[in-house]
Amino acid sequence: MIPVVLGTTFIIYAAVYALPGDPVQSLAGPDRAVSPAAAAALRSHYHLDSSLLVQYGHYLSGLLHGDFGIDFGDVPVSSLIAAGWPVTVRLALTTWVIQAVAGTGLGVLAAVRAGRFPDLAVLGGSTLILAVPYFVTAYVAQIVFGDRLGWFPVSGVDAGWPRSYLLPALCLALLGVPEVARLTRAAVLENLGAEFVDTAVAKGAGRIRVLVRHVLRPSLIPIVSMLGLTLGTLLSGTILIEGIFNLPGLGYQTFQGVQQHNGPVVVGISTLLVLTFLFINLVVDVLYVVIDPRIRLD
Amino acid sequence: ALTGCGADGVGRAAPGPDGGSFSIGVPAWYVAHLTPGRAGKSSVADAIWTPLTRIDDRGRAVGAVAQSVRSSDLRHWTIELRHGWTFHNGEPVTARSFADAWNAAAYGPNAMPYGYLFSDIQGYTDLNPLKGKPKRTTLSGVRAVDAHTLKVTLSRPLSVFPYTLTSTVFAPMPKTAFKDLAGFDRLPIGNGPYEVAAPGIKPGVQQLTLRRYDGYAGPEGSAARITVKSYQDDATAFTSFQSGAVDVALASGSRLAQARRTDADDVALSTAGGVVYLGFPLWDKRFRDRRVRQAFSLAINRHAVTRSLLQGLASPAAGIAPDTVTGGGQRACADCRYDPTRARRLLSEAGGWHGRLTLWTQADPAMQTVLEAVLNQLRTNLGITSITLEAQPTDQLYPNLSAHKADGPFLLYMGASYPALYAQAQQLFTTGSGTNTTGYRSGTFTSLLDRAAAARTTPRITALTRRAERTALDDLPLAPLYHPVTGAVHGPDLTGVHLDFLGDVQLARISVR
Amino acid sequence: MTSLLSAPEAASASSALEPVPANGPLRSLLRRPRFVFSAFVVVLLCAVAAGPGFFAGWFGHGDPHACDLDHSGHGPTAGHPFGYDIQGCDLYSNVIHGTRDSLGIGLLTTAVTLVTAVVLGCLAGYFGGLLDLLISRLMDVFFGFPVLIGMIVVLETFSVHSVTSVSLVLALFSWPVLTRIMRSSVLTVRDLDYVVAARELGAGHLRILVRHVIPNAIAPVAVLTSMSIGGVITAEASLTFLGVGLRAPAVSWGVQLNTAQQYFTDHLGLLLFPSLFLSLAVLGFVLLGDCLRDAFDPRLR
Amino acid sequence: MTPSPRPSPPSPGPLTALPAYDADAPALAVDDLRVEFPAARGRRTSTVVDGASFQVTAGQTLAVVGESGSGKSMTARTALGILPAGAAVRSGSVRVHGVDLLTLDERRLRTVRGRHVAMVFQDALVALNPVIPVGRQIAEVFQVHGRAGRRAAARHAVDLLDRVRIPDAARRAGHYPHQFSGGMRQRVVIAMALALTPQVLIADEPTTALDVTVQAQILALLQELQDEHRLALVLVSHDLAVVAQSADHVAVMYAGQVVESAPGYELYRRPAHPYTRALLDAVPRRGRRGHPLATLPGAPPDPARPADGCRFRPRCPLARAQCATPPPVHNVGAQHTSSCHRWQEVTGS
Amino acid sequence: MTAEPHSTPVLDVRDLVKRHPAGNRPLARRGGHQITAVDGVDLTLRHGETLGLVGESGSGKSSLARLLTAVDRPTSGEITVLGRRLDLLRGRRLREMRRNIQLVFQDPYTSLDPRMTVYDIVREPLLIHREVTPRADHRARVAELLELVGLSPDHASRRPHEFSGGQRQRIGIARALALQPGILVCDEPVSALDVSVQAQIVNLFTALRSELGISYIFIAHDLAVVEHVADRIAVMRRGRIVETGTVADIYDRPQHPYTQELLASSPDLEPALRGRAVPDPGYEWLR
Ligand SMILES: Nc1ncnc2c1ncn2[C@@H]1O[C@H](COP(=O)(O)OP(=O)(O)OP(=O)(O)O)[C@@H](O)[C@H]1O
Ligand SMILES: Nc1ncnc2c1ncn2[C@@H]1O[C@H](COP(=O)(O)OP(=O)(O)OP(=O)(O)O)[C@@H](O)[C@H]1O
Ligand SMILES: [Mg+2]
Ligand SMILES: [Mg+2]
Ligand code: NI
Repeated sequence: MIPVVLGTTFIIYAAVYALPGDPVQSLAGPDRAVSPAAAAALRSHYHLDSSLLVQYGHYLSGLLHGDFGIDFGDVPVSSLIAAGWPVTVRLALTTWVIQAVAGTGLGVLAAVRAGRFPDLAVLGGSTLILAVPYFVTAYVAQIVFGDRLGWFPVSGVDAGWPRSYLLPALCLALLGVPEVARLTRAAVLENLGAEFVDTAVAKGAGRIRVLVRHVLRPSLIPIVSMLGLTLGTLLSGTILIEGIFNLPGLGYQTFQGVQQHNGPVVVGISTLLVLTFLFINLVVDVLYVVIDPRIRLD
Repeated sequence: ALTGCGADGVGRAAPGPDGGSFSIGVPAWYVAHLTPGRAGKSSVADAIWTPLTRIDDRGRAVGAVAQSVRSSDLRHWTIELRHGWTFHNGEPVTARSFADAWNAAAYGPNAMPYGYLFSDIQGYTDLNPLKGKPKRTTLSGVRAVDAHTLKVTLSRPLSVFPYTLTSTVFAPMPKTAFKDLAGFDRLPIGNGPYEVAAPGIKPGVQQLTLRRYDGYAGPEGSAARITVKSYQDDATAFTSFQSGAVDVALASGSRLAQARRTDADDVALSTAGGVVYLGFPLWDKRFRDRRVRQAFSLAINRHAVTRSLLQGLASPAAGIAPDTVTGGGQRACADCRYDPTRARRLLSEAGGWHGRLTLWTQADPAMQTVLEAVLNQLRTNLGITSITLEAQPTDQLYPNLSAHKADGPFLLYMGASYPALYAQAQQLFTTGSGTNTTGYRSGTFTSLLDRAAAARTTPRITALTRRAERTALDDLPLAPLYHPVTGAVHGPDLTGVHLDFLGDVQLARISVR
Repeated sequence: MTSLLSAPEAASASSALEPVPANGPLRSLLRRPRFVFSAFVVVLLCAVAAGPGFFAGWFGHGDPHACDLDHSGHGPTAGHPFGYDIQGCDLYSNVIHGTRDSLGIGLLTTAVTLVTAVVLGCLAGYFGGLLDLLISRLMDVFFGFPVLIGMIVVLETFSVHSVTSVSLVLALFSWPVLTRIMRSSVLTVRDLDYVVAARELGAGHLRILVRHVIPNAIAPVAVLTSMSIGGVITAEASLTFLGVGLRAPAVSWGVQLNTAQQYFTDHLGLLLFPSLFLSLAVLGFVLLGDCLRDAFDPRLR
Repeated sequence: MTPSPRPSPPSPGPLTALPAYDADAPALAVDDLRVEFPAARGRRTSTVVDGASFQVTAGQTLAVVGESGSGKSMTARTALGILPAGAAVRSGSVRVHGVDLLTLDERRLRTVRGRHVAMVFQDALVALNPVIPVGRQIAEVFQVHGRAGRRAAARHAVDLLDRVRIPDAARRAGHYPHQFSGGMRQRVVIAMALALTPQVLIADEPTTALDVTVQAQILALLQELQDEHRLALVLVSHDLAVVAQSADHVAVMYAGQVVESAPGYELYRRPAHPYTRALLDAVPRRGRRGHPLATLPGAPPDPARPADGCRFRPRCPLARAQCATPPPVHNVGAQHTSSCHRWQEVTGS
Repeated sequence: MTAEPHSTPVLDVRDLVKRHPAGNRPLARRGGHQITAVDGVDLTLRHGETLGLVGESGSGKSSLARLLTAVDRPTSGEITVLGRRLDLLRGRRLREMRRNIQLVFQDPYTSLDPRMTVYDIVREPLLIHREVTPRADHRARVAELLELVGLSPDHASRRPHEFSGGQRQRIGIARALALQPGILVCDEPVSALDVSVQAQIVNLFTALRSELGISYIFIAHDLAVVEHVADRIAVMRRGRIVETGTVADIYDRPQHPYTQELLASSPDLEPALRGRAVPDPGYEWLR
């Protein structure tokens, strides 16, 4: 744990440090050049003038006192995270649930009807979804469902959960649904012919029961891994969607942090994400054993 | 349906006996900071702050809080303040308020990004030493003589000083501000037509409510309440406007064109007081020959770019400022035409083109699209086949340019910080100016501009600056391409939506029907 | 020693063994229309990528760089079946020429990712222990790492926006996903009886991995891989959107789609045609992956 | 059976409600069943069950013996309509009390399976879901037929495990299949099949992995069910001793066909098919240590290239030209039939 | 073969214990319940000898077999194979040792890789231990092995799921025989075979033993078969070996009550076959 966190924070700090470009310039606005004196003042204020190790050491010592640093507007990173995290989590979870339900559902459907219409429809749908970048889909969805049809708010979180989150979540889910669906399809196909499925049929179990308990359950390992991963990536990878739908989540903060080369912001957020990932992956690993008792993890 | 839901932030303009309320969508950076030295110029800052001077409708600097701004030598200025101005908390606006605010903004350790605008004032360098802690905390050139008199000493004569004072960066701050600058930044107490309603800006909250300040000494704002919503993405702001979530939104590019086509009445346009130009890296020996630069400039079909690519939302440029700017709009550039034959000839006279050509610009989709068009035209008209495009975020691009690392022409936008040709010329061409990206230096230009700075009447300043501009464009360190048009879209129940010379909506003038 | 095993009854045997059609599912594949279709699409796309000039010239205007702003955004006309893009260039030849970079990025990224994922996933899943710990935590770091910074740092440090660098960067941030999936399925397979049986025969780790574990564990990864080619091509568009991907005058579908995003309300064709080609590529690879999966599924043979 | 406190047969249920139901018809009658793996990828069609017929009445035991690979399991699975992927039923019928299962729709079939007709699969490990505790797998039978709630089902499952002599059944019910020994798994599968006291039980080699003491107990359990509930049992087995002990009737399969069918004692005394004889001869017998066991030379025919005429012909020492025509079914004795042209010679010798 | 049969021990087991973790819930497996599958077994197998292992279902026979072939690691105890401590061997040494001691798995199907053809399955040991058969002969050798266990070489291109239970079992046997191991541990190798094929396999084992001096541990439930193949018999119950002895000892003078029960429960075919002559394999009866 500790080494992972230390290593991560350092790597990310170093990466931010290594970002080409001048943070001070980005502070001053797009079409201005900053006078050297003002630049020097800004640098020393944000410790940008010291070497990487000194900066990092400074950050760490702050961390030890529970200080996560400040952004370039002198706002504490902890309050940025406190403000952005709930939004991001809501968006990610909403998306994730949509992905999980739609993905596995469609996947099972495609597998059961392999080679026939539902399978081909899922395939076709996936293909189309994959062929349009999701930011394009998002803009289109915003115009169509938000503006023309008015089903969802176009942007922002004023309408609260779930209304404000549904449309962005749907757009984001589009990315993962094909993957989950195809993965499910493959896994289900793998187990569909297993002998124990025949046993279940011989018991007189219904279709759904056979599918869910006897086919899907043993196929869950890759699906669960995937879903665990997507939950994590959703938490960290919503920058574009948050921007397009104007959600005040962590994505925007990260993006700004990166643009402004603000180590503490980026590191603070990333560390949170790494920890989340550690946790999710730990849970997933435990789930492996629950799902398939034959697996042993040492 | 006009339901009164301004308070919870959803939607529509609502008229009322008190002036009603409306909402506006703005880029996120408008409301990232609200302290004068941090905020930069934006319509929100304009609503909260009123500096000493303002630009009137004819582009002149006239007094706002200031009664008069006078100088005999253009270095020593005396500013008389009007009476009766108060901050939103009732504290009177005095000369001290200005002096303190300026000192705070210019003081290095406060790390105000716009502090550099004070660099013309005497003592600025003491507050911003290149190394170590500053020994002083106040600008030696600023002195509050009495409550309503401010004396300012500049480090050089500057006839356009009253213009520079129009920036909200030069706004005053009340005493409470200095106790907690960070807190003040989020919930400032200003002296403008609108006051910021609590809780101000907060991480995670994307809207800001402005309430009309009834004790305002200037022309009163017409709406009683304005909801400012911040957007991370302009396209989203526009779509939100279309869906009715906000009443006013800024727009540009194809969205603006679309809005103009469909609903011209509710679109406010303004030619920005700036120029998009193709700068040449004068440090690169391939661009030392003027004929090469001429060839490049002549090879670009400005009309095609503005008409087809930009859908008319720009005007071809032959100078560095449009006619909306005092002194702008003259055909200063002889080579800003489209003449591919001559271009080709000039290039071959200069020895032809050798090697790879890289065109630079900032990482901005609109600029990149234009640069691509430029690239295609250079390829077609000059026969240069090996061209690549390099787009960098500004924080990389500007340092690269000032370090002379860019090895090809660059497409950039330069906006005047106040609407005078002088400002443009000064920023673009003076030796040592941070925005002189081409590294241009010319004795003739410098002396002309210095004379302009020392001139006493506006026509004189303009004439001299125009000569300077022509001199510079004869040398062609950069080829002006076009003056972009920016715009705002608004709902049918709003009137008085105007854009100022920098393309900002003036909130105080918008009224709700 | 072998005397007995060539006992009388066995004598006739050696001749009786038919030549085993060793792992040769190709023939049966060729009989499936789906396979033929997908193989055709993939081969065609590869051909287009290899020699775009030939295909681009079909309608007489093959130069993607011959542009005239006066035609900006115009619809299809004779000789320009797809119309013009926003720069007034022939859209058809642009899309055709875009195949090379897009497909290149898709294939290269996918190949690098796949190899990394299989190798690391096997190491982590099969050997477990410290190795697993190391690889897993490394993945966690990569997952939490803001992809954006990573991409910007790496791409700007290379300071080239070439197919190779973009591919490598995309691969750098996509391997952990596949690796974890691979690891999970290796975990399920590694203690199955037939793997134990192979170990009992004295097989070394490499053989067990290559012959038993990988073939039985690869399915999920293969499925994702066949899709990721499409995903990568669109991811490249996102990179361009963020300003760190390929950029003009490089022509790729990603670059085109990114431009289209600004104009699609006015010029739908800008979005439509590159997407169409991209769909075709995705479909081709996904179907191909499907067929291969079926071909290697023992039960469906 | 404890878990289903019902009176003796015929048990009411979905099956009895069907119009074709006939309580007096044989509990299970398989007629002219033909199962194929259709040609695929350069492989010929292989007919793995080729016109098999047999029947069993309620309360009786039919043993099916035969060469490994002769289609016994395939026949058994077909009877429940559970074919492996790729297999197809070409002809024939499987009637349970007159109801043809092969023509029942999936929904009806479901109510019959597990409830009226149950099956013990041959390979116990692969027949059990590896990721579900065995107790729950057994309990599921009660649940799918709505015969018990979750808890009651779990209790019944433990009872059943106990009845098939799994020690410490209550704790073991929570274990997963891979934690059981071969024989235990087999007993789990049996328990599952017996759960609802079906009318017909098709047991595919149910006792192969059991030691003789447990085997005896299981056989006794089955016997008890037969006596009490008139269970019809189809017992696929290789163990001729077990068959001798428990079968009322024996069907001998060879290459997808039933070549001989006889009452148990009769088959052993008077086999009327050369294959049956060979089988009996191959039984290891006491006191013959050191002698090699009798084996049958040659190999069974490939189901993809069946010889015409008598299938056994290539391996049969009695084969004559006459054997190239398909042998008719000869009545050898009371309920004793044989498909051998020369059955008299076999019995006569 | 050189060595005097039945003299030198090839396999020696001392106080072998195997416990399986056996919690009900997968997460609580550590520290939870344990099942002692093998509980202090001592065993010796001599060169060329066949040791029959019979016993109650669940008594730990398979667990023992897996320990003897180093498929599982013992919880404690020593296993000496051909003079070397099997339980201490690791890596390369162990792999080489495996050539000498092979296991026929109890569950034939799960021990066959579903994606491999039978040809590849049976050939795999030859590829692993290249010294056994030159590569060029592999095809012939595989065909020969298949024929030996009564499978048609035509089936070589099929995959395991296309076989019947008995056929699968024979694939496993063919694979184990491929290396001509010195010791063959067979876990119910003939349970799914009909008597005629069973006879063929049993004869094969017997023949291999006399020709090659293979030593067997032969686990079975069919006491008649065990009697036929085994020299000595060990009876297992609840993880322990309760009785060992020669065939005659066990069958005629069983000491342990469990053994007696076992013999008593054994179904007897003799009454049914009474009066039938014991045939020669030559089918005299048909002539
Ligand atoms: N999927 C398949 N494809 C082709 N042939 C198959 C398939 N499954 C089984 N067979 C063949 O069908 C025949 C009958 O198999 P079945 O399992 O019914 O035999 P069995 O009588 O039960 O034998 P055993 O006693 O060995 O279990 C065998 O020859 C087998 O090879
Ligand atoms: N992986 C395991 N986890 C937990 N318990 C196990 C495991 N493998 C076997 N056991 C238990 O160990 C005991 C002995 O099992 P083993 O398979 O050795 O019996 P066996 O003598 O081979 O029985 P059978 O004749 O039924 O195959 C059984 O109680 C079984 O449940
Ligand atoms: Mg069978
Ligand atoms: Mg066992
Ligand atoms: Ni409203």
